[in-house]
Amino acid sequence: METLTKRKPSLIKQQAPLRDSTHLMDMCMACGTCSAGCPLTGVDGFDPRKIIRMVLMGRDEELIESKLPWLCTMCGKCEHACPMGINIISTIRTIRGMVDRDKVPGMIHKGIELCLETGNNIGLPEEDFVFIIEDVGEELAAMPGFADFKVPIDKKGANILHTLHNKLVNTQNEDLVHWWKIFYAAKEDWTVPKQNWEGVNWGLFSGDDEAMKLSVGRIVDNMDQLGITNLMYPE
Amino acid sequence: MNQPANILVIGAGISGIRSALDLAELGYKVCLLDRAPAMGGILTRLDRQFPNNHCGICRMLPMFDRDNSEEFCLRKGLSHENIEVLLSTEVIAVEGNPGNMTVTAVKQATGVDADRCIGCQECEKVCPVEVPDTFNAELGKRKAIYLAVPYQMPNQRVIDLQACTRCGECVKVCPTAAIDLERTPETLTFENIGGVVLASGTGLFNPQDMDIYGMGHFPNVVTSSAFERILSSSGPYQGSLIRPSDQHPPKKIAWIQCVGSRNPMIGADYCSSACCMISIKQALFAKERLGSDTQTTIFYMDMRTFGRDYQRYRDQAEKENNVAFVRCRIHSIEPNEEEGNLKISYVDHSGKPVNAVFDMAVLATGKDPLRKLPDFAAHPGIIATDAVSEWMDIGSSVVSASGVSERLARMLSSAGIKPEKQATAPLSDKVAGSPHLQVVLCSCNGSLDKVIEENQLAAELKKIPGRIDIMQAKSVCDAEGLDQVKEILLNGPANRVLFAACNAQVFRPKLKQLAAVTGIPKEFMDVVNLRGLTENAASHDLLGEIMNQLEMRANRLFRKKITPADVRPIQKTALVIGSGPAGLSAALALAAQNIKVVLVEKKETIGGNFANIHDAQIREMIGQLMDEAKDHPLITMHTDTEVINNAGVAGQFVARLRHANGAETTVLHGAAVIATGGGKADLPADTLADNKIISLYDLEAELNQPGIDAANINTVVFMQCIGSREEPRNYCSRICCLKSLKTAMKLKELNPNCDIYVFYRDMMTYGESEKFYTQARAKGIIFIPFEKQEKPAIKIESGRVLVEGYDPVLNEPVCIEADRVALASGLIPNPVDLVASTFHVETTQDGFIQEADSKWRPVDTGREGIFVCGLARGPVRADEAVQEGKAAGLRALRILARDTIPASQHSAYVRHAICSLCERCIAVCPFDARYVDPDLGRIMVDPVACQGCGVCAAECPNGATLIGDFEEYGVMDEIEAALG
Amino acid sequence: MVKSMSDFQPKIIALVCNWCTYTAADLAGTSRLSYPANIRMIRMMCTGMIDPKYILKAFLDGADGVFIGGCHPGDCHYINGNLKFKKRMAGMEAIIKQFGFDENRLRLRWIGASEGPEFQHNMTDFIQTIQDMGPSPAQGIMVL
Amino acid sequence: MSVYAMVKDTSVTEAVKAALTKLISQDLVDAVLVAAKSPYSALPMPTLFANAEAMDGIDPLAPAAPFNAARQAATVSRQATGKRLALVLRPCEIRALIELVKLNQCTLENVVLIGIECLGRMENEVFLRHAAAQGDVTAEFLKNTSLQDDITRTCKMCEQFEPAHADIVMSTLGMAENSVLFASGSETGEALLKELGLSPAEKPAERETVTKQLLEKRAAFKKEVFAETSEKINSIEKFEEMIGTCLNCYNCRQACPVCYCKECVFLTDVFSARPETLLRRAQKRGSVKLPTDTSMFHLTRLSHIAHACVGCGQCSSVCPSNIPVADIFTTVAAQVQARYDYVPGRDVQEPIPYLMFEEKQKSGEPK
Repeated sequence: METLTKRKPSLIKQQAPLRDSTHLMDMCMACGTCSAGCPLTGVDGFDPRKIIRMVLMGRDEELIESKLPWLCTMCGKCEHACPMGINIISTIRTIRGMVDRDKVPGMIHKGIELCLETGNNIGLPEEDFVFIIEDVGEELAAMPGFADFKVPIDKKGANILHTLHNKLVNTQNEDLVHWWKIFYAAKEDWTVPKQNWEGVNWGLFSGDDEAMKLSVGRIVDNMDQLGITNLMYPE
Repeated sequence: MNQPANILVIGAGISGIRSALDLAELGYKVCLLDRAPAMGGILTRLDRQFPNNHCGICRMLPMFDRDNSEEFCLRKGLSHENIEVLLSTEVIAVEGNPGNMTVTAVKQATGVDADRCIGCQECEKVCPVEVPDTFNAELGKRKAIYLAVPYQMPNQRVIDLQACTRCGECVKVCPTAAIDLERTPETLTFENIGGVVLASGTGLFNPQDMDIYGMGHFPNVVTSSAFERILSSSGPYQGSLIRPSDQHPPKKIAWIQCVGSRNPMIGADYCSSACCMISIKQALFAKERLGSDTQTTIFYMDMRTFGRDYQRYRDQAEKENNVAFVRCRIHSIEPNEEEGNLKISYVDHSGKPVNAVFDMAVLATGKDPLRKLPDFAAHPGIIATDAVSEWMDIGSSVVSASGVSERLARMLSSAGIKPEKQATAPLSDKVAGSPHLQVVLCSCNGSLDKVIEENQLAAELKKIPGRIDIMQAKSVCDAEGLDQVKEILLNGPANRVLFAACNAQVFRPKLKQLAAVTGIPKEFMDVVNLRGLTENAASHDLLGEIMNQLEMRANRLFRKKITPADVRPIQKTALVIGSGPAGLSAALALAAQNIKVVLVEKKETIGGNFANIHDAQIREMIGQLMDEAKDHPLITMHTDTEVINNAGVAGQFVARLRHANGAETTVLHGAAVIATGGGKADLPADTLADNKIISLYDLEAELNQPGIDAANINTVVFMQCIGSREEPRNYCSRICCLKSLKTAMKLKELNPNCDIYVFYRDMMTYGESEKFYTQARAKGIIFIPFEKQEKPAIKIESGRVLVEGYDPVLNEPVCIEADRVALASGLIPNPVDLVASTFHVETTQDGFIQEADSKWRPVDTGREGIFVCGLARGPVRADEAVQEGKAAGLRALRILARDTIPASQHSAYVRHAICSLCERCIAVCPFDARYVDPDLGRIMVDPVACQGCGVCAAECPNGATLIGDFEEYGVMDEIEAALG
Repeated sequence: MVKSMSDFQPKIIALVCNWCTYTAADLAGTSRLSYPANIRMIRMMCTGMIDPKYILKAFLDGADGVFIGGCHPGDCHYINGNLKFKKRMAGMEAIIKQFGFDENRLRLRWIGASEGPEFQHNMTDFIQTIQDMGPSPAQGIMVL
Repeated sequence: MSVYAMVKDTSVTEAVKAALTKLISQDLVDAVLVAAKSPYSALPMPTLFANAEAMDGIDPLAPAAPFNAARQAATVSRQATGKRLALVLRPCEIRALIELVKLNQCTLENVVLIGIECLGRMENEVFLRHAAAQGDVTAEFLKNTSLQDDITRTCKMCEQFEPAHADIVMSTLGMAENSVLFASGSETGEALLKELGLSPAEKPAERETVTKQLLEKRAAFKKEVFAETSEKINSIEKFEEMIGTCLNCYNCRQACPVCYCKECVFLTDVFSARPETLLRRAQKRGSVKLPTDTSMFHLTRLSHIAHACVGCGQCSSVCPSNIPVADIFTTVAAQVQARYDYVPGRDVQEPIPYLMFEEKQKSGEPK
């Protein structure tokens, strides 16, 4: 055998948050509960138990460089049943956060940067956004039973602040109306902000705590300014 | 019971029954309470047990002085002169000090007066309320008035007052006016209680508390206790193994281990110890019932087969019966498209995900983490069994319960409370006279009048030859009716009684009472179930049936005699062989009860493996035992000594001791405890090719040296099961896993930077010791499982010691350069050939002493008067050895605490005048109870050992040996009468 | 004295072990599992206690069948009394067979304490077997 | 390997006598139990000799045996006495003795078993008739095959005429006139033959042929008897008919070598019919034939000894009612012994079947 097994101190372990102080990540007994429950086990070598084991063995670099941490959908099924109460998802997020930003797969990190700059992950200018949603709103109003429908934008004192998934605004605007139909039928008092309407927090996905916090902060600011107490955050 | 109780036992399950019997057999008066309306606890719901798939519950009953108890299957209930059973009763408060406690309890109203209920079931027939059958895990229905346990005798009903609608239908039909729906709970106060045994069990985890198993949503997900009911003939499906949803036999069954155990997230950082074996057993039964092609899969993390014979049981299940074992804790159970089927996903040995579909899933549940001890549990004078805090198998519960009995007996004797000498009621002079039968026809409050009169039973009875008097009573359930019978028996000529009434079992307590008052032994009384016969409409010749039955019993009664009873005086000295923790505990248990103890130790010093023990707590425990024993005036030590001969029978043995210098001594004793112990197994020489490779014991010793510097010990590998759990030593040594964990943690304490790897097959941290496993992982110790056929290899390369193994979690090889490799070599018994042949006891294939029954009589041997405990019997931890020692001491005390032991009425006896001395009876006796007295030239029966099974009498061609109460002439006459 | 088959009520002696089969019989009783009444049950402490004489006596006294119920192997309160009886049984079968009693008139079954339904089933089945065979050849003959 | 020796004398009996007297005179044994004529009867009776001079009347090969001598042999070997005994017995007697050893009724310690090849025995009166007519019946019997047809019915079906388990066997089949073949059956026997100084010999070739012929004849007859008897007792009615004249005299059990009880169970309280029982029986059935329990007696005795029956036929010989008891017993015994794969007298180490049972067995139905 060529390589000796050697345990190294793991930065991931130190940084990954605990569910509570009595449930350490070390307590993992490799029982397989997480692996058995994870919908992705076996896909491209993914296995949550294996990731935890690698963390415990101090194989940080390997993990950070691999694409394993990026396969997780963060559904949380693993953690739900973990008898040892290990924070598997937070651990995986911690690993993602330790990846160099230029190595973050796909357009995620680029999206974060755009979002920080423009308030949404696709860098859509405000007037384009307003045009799109008003246009879709008018289309809805033309449908039978939705007379007088109008998209409320930045409406002060509304009951619900509604954020949007950039995909709906960008390419699949016909799907926007599903929510609106419900609001209309329920006579709900709601509104969409024209700034910082992004409903997908890629900072959360990529382990970028700063970006995540900032995105969340912007939504909170919107709510403060419009005097709204309820948030609807459909991803 | 004629005197008030001086001991309370709370909980009438295995532990409670064992403890109550222990103390009752010592002569104490015991009150056995249970809050359930039936006794037996979970026992009543289990038919067969691992590791032999047999029952054997009756083997818990007293084996001598058997006349004090009823000899019936324990499922029917427990009946002993010194035990009063109180059901539906819960203790609420305890006051006072040991020796003089006051206990308050509440007896719930059951709606039925147990003194009047004759178990006729009329009420059940008319009850309109149906509720889920709790006895059968709610898989069937029962009425609101019901029999709590179907075998229970007397079969008196209770009312589920929560379900009862008070419609009163039952009240109307009850022939004995036993039902009163308006009854309220009753507060009972017990005074002058010497001590209390708390044996209330741990309760069972309810998987409905967890959302992942679908229990309660998917009908084919059942708990293991429900599965026991499904297997049982007395269960919801009459013993057909079918699944609840569609009543079809399942073809694929999954067992899910650790449901509610080994899960700190729900407060269950413990192992429930017995579930692994239970699942194997259930899988084997499933195969037996449904055919070997039934797929049975056990999902587990560690198969905890830590009992002496358990590993072979598992191996057999796996290899011969094809039970599949999958090492994966499953995530959840989901419904499958097909109706009732269940989808279970898991990862296989190589980490590959598998989606499997099962017809049925069994959740192996254990201890209930939510169960709390009652507030009074810590009150002085209350001693709790281990089974209150840990879930354990029957054998361990029995040992623990007897250990508790010993502590309680010790507490009582130090408080000066001694069992009352029981005055046996003198036999009436009439009994010796020629047979004269009193027949009592009970009309059951008039309901049997018609049968009695129409058939002119009195006239018919007169035809039976022999002296017969006949009386008719309105109801012998009433005090008035019974008094009438007493009167006639006391003043009339009759010396035998035959009741024509209802269920004999209901009647038995009354017979006992009658016997006590009249001096006519209960063996001279019998009952014919007139009611039962009458109700059986299938009969076309009712009179014939009734007369047959009456004449059968009459004939038996006519020919009964008082068995000539041998009384054996008891030599009140105990011989204890071995002075480790087990032997010392046994010796001290006996000495505490004023029994002289001769303690024989082969070695120069006492204490067994004391010199090799490093655990501070255990050292202190054994050290204390050694000091106590050395100072005890009743204990005589013989070190450097062996027992070379032992002869005699229980109560009267003669042993010969030989000192190393050749000097011999004779010891007269009444019972012997074998505690010859064992020790570490040696490692094969070729495993120790480098001085970095050492035994676990040596590493432990090294780390416990004063001033040890562990700074240079940076990487350590522990390897478990070296030589254990595979042939020829195919048993778990039970101590190694815990020892490795403790040693590893000690190392972490000395050198926190030390990397520690433990290669293991199954971590055997059963019970509360699971916490050590959890702690060890929390300290960063890495555990790598391996299978027997894929052992890690140790290589030495230019002075480096490398351990090459495979990590199935990472699915890749591991290679560790170690500063120390600690090999867990396990335990072996000390050689027992001499002791086994000296005491005529059997040994196991691994050289342990074979106990009489691993579940029900774990510290008895096959020979009465010879007991075994500790490592001589099987691998144990030191604390377990102490428990076993106490239990063995207590078992010996049953004999030694008496001055004499009379033969039971129901024992074998020999008619020497016609005995041909062929000794066939000796050959067939299962209890070694018969022997030839060489001086008298006669076959003798040891009344202590004889159980009255009658095999000797059947083997004897000419009736030279007979069984008291079952004499051949009586049986022959009964047969003749039966055939009319 | 030959009776017609329809009103043939077999006389059956059941020698049952006190521990298991007797418990099962009681259980059958309390569970209302009825079986024909023409069974005369005699409680033995153990099947190992059953002397060959009992079986012969029963047959010669006119029993149409003799049923013996004991604990399952391994469950015997007396360790192996049931197996000891089983050994004796083989010789008894040969003897009764030679004298014209169908071997099936003597039946040994293991019935555990919780097996009330098995008890019922065994009784019903045995009675059926005996009914099918008809009365014992010893019926009505003065054999003793 | 057996060692053979041949002795020729004036008669077979003389040849045997010469060897047996030497056993005592050379101090090879302390006493010999052997059948001998007394001055009062021509019927040879088992006699214990401690003095060689007294052995003049011995006649072990006589075709007569008023009883199976296993019981007498067991009496003298009840316990080891420290003295060495030679027991001269017929094959059926040896087999019965081995059963009695298993039943702890005697011991083979310090016992030399000398077996006689047995061509059968006659009923007592037949033997006495021949004796009255011609004196030395033994010599005549061994020569004259027509005389050999006068042996008992049971002997005619006996296939075990060659003794097994003896230390020394004395045979005459296929031998020259007045010659006896001595064969050793054990080391003890071999040593004794040497001590006796008998001249070594080969086994005559024709012996085998003669033996085989006899065996075939016996086997055929046995088959015939079994078939016939089995048919005669295949219903309890027929059996009743057969034993209808049984007097309950218990002669059969008295004569039976393996019926070893000190007192028969039928004489104990288990069976002694009480008047009330008899009256009740009469009441229920209308009548009771007396003596009672006759069929019960025979069936019970079968249940006790069928496994051990050696087929000596004494039970038939002693029956005052001429019931063919031995036919019944041998027929049933063969079936019982087959079920147990047990042959009485086969091996002293082989325990009786009732003491051998499966210790462990998986659950399931008994059959």
